[in-house]
Amino acid sequence: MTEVPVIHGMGSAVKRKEDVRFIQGRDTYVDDISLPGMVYLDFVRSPYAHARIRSISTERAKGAPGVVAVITGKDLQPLGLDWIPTLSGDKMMVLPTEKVVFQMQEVVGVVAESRYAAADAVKLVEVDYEPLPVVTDPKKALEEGSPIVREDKRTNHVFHWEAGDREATDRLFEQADVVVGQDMYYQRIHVSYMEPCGCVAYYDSVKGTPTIWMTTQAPHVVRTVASLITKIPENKIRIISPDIGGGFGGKVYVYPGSIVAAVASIVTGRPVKWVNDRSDDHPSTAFARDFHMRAELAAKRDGTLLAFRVKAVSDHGAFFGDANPSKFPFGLFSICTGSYDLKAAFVEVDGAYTNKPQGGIAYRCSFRVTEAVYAIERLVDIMAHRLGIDPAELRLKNFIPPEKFPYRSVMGWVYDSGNYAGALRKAMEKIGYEELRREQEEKRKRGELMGIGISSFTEIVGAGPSHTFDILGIKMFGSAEIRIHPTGKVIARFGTRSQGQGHETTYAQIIAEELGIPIEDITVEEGDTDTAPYGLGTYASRSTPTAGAAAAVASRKIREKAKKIAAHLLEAREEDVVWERGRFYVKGAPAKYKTIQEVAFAAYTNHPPGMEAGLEAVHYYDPPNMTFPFGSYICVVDIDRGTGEAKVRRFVAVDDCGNIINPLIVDGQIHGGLTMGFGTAFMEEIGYDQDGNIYGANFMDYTIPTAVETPKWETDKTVTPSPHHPLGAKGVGESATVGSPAAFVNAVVDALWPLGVTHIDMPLYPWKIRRLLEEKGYALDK
Amino acid sequence: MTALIYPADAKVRLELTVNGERRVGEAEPRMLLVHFIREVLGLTGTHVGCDTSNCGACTVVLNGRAVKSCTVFAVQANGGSLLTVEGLARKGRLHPIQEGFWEKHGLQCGYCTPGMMMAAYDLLQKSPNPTEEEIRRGISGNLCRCTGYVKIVEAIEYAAQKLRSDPSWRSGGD
Amino acid sequence: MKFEGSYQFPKSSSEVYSYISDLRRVSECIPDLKSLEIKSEDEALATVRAGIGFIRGDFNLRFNVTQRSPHTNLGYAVHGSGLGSGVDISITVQLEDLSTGGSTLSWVADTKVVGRVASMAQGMISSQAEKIIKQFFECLSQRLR
Amino acid sequence: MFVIPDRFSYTVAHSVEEAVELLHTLEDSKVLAGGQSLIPFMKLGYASPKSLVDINRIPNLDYLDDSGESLKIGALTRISRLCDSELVAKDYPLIHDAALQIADPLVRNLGTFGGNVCHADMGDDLPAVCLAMNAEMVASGPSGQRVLAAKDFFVDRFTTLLASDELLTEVRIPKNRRGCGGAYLKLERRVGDYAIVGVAAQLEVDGDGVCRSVGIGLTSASTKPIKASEAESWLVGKSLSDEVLDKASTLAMNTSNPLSDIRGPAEYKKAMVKVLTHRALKLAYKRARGGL
Repeated sequence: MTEVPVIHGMGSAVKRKEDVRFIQGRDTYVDDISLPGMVYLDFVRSPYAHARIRSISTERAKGAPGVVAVITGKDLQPLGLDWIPTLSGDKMMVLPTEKVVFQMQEVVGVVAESRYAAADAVKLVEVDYEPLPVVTDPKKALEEGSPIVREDKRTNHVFHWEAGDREATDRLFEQADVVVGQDMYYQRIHVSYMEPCGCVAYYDSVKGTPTIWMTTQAPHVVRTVASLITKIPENKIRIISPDIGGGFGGKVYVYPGSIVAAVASIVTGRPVKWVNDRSDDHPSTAFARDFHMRAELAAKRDGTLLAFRVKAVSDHGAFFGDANPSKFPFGLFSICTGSYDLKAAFVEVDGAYTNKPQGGIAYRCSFRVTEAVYAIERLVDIMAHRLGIDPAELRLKNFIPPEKFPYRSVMGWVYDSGNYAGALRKAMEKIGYEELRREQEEKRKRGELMGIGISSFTEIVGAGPSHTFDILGIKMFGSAEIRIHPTGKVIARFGTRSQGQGHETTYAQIIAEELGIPIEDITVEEGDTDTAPYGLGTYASRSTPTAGAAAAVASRKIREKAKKIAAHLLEAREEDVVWERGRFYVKGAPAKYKTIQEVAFAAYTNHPPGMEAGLEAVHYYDPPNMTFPFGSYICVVDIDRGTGEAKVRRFVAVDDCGNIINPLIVDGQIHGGLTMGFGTAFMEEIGYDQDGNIYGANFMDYTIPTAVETPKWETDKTVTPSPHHPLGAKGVGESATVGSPAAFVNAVVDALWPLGVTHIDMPLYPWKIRRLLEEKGYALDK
Repeated sequence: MTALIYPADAKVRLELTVNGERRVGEAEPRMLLVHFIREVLGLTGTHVGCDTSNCGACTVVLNGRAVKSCTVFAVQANGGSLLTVEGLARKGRLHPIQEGFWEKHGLQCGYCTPGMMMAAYDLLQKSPNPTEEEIRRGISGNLCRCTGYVKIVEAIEYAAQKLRSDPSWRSGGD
Repeated sequence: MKFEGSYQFPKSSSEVYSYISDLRRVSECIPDLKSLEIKSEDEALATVRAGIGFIRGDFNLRFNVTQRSPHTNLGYAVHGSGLGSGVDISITVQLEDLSTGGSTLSWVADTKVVGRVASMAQGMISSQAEKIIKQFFECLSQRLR
Repeated sequence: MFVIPDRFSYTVAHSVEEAVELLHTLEDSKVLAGGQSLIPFMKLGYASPKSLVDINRIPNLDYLDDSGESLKIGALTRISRLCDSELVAKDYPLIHDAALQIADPLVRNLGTFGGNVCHADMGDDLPAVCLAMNAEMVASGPSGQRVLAAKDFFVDRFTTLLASDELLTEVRIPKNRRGCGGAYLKLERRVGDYAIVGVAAQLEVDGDGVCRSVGIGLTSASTKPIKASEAESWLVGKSLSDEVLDKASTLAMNTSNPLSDIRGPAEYKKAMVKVLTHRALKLAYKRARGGL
């Protein structure tokens, strides 16, 4: 018998295949692409958040050295490209013809031989603005008499959305012994991928084919929408998403830069590169959160939680562009009953237009789950403190018990599997919860402020089942196409697009697991619409639940055919052939076998008569349900009574994402997500003043954590497989961003609760904490 | 010596050693070193992530010290020696820092990685046996949005250990 | 940002009014003025090189007299751009005769600076705008003494 | 809007005299030292000098020399050198503290002592250090050399006493003696950011712990780097009890006049001047008493 090769299947912590190019600088991001004759596109941007355009004078710019084209909204109008549809059925301006609606909006495109020449010429375009009254607060935007952002809509009201049972919920609130409520603002933040958005567009006028290399998480959707808008046949449009330097949801969108670059390429006949600078990217690309909510929780005196309700206003900026499934104008916020067995819940959300860029991206968050988890986890903590019950104990008392799965929530979601108490108990044990509470008691006596915060979240990912989920009508399946070459080597292509998640490795591991072929022999490709099977892309932690499942099912299809070929080769009946990872053997005679590689060779050289040659399969996977990863996080903070700084001393994260494909990658995803949650909780915020000036327009003003502030994460796991996913996996990309902010805030509030503090809005700036300490007479001047 | 004044639109001829090789190129005085490296020298492993000297994606080693190449004019590097990510490996052998990042899952999207490795290179030259705190401070000029840094720190610890046990890497790094 | 101030003069309000309603004379008090073009009695175009230290840029500004109520009120509007930013200042001036002779000039300036500079250096802009506007009125008051 | 500097002419100066000559002759010129503040400002369009005089190739401007009456720091001394210097770490803890908190290691590799001081931003750290240490600034101009006191040097934000054709060549720090100690404390949103508030404190105490002399410099506490003079004069001749430190910190706070911005509201910054002054004095005292 030959040695079974090490294949690095499911569960192997193998190092990533794609890293070979990244660590040697041989990667290809959009800005690395250079084509012969390429020119550069740069934009004149509006200093005003809201202003009528009186006139635009481009003459001086056109005459500047190196300038090859200047493009305004008026040039796009005849092409029907001055406005384009958004992913939520609204439309957005590409370049304005009448007025600008947010600061740093693209106004005029300038194309020149070099980026330096383009930058120079941008300064020569003269735009005369007439300032208009500005509205940046969504609540004010919904008031009578507020400035109207979108004249085509004649109102700033985008939508009203409700979920749950209002009456049943209100009834329970009336009957409840204890009701707690809290106004909370989940601030506007930017995803801050390290690679700013950009594209290289080239229109081949002879072939009539536009090709666009683009920082996109969903190239196929871009192609379809582009074809529908421009009437260019879809087979002629090619969207290539090369290496992507982080996306986190922000690169699902199509921004004006790509449209103008494509038009500029048609106009000039040359390849056009557009790449945002950071100071352009933060103020003009889509944002996340910006959500004002009033949340209330009702309970019995004994701590039994009864009902939850939320009334909220969400800010969508000037265009409603959320990348939400069409049935969910406010995403999956209705997962807000979280990990708790509640009797009723009700949420209502009003969306508002404001003078900001479009918001509402699912920033490392499966469509508004982050806001939902924050709401419930904050309120459960407030309830625990109000009742004088330990927050861990209150959670344990109210968790959905393991035996209730699959569990239908009052919001109608069917949770696939879970063991919430298991995860929380593990986290408590790991961090030494009891001991920490004792320490806290001691410290309080000495006047020291220490807090412990818990968040026990339930996620909902893997969008999604075709009966419920679509984006612009396109169903949200996952796709995989696997071809085995005669020598047993594999090319596998997917409709998703990794932005750092490690698909080239994890998909290879899934195929390795299913087909017994070592991962080195499997090439994974994504992102090129000419070659990859149609797919909805990567966001909302959907790759493993959908495309990962598709890889497993497609592999199994291949195995079916391979088995027939193996039977032929082994001269056995098909039902007597047994599969063992990597080979087929005859039942009862394991020495008589054919490896998958031998079978692959035979598929092209010696396949059974009447059978089609080749060994390949395509699968479009329609998930029967969402998956519901979960976890419990515990955070310990110490607060400096002088400066108001809260320092995270420890953070334990116990995650459960079902069966794990690559523990190294899962760990990395959790670390990254926790760090984003940490940034959100303590330092990240995009603010606007009343004139619409943005604060946080680049990395100097908008602070994301460095290695120095970032806590040393302690991670652990429990494993509760998904019963319906072919691999029992659930997806993990976003759990930590979704779950962690509440843990940080809960910890800080826990420290300050004895002073009478019930809530602090993020970011937990030291000055906010210090102000509270002063109000409560607890601040120190040294 | 009388100073030579290069007019604003001059094409200045630059000669420098890049990853051990003599390279020549032209740049107007205002051209940033990062654009010279990427667009004139064609070495695209060095990335641009911001425009305010915060992210460190453009970090290279100039005359033995790690610097942000977006905050240096190319003309300033004239006659100097430059090491970029493309020059880290030697004779097909990965540098221990590259090895560390690969082994310890020190990267995800890869965009910050070259800059992060060049900062680590500088750190480990100065401080061959750094504590965790020193490593964290050593890469505090480099932002990563994917990894949460824990594994980057482990990658650099791995590289430090490896470099200490294999002195052949310690001489003539650039 | 709103700034305000007031001055007392030995001159009567009508004397003060006739001075400060003349764009040409008022323009002489614009700080860091590089060039000036009087388009009409109600409009002037000015280029100003403003900033702090070496942080400096040219601003192209349009001055308009927006309100004239002889002896009592005057309104100016300034609109323009520079350093990638937009500037809009509306100034209202109120004059009042004093019983003791002479008059009082009270001014309120509502300043909006928008754009990249305003976003990145909030404190710097507001303190500088205040400085420039105060300089302007200080200069006027010197001339009216 | 690509963040790219406007065009400028470029010259390399090979001596101080040549640099001064160039600054004098060239129109709208600016010194290029480490460039770590200037280049970002040029990219963002805040500054557009017509010509740059690169002084990086002037020999012998990068030094730390404590052989004479004072510690002489060459204007081109990189911040990273201050971080790595044993002399600085041992004898000038205030400078060492501050150097380690300026931006990040990569910026410190190029950023210079002279550049940080001449940029004179309210948020730069070394101006406060110079104020606390009563440093002397040595400048060369067309009419020769002059020595300026730090307390006069910082005129306004981004504005020093230097003429446009003057070059700062050296900073002189009073030599450390027994009983001296200093500390720099900086509150930041995150490491490497401009200070929310920073306090530089330098003390000299006698054997009984009585304050002989003291310097306190404040970062981001006004529109320019400032010295907490009232607190300083109040401290001299006193034993540094907690009450005395409290009073001094209050005086320092009263001197401050910070701006509200994304780094925090003015009232918070004022309160932090007090907290940090107290802590910096305490640490400086501990170091002064602990011998050198």
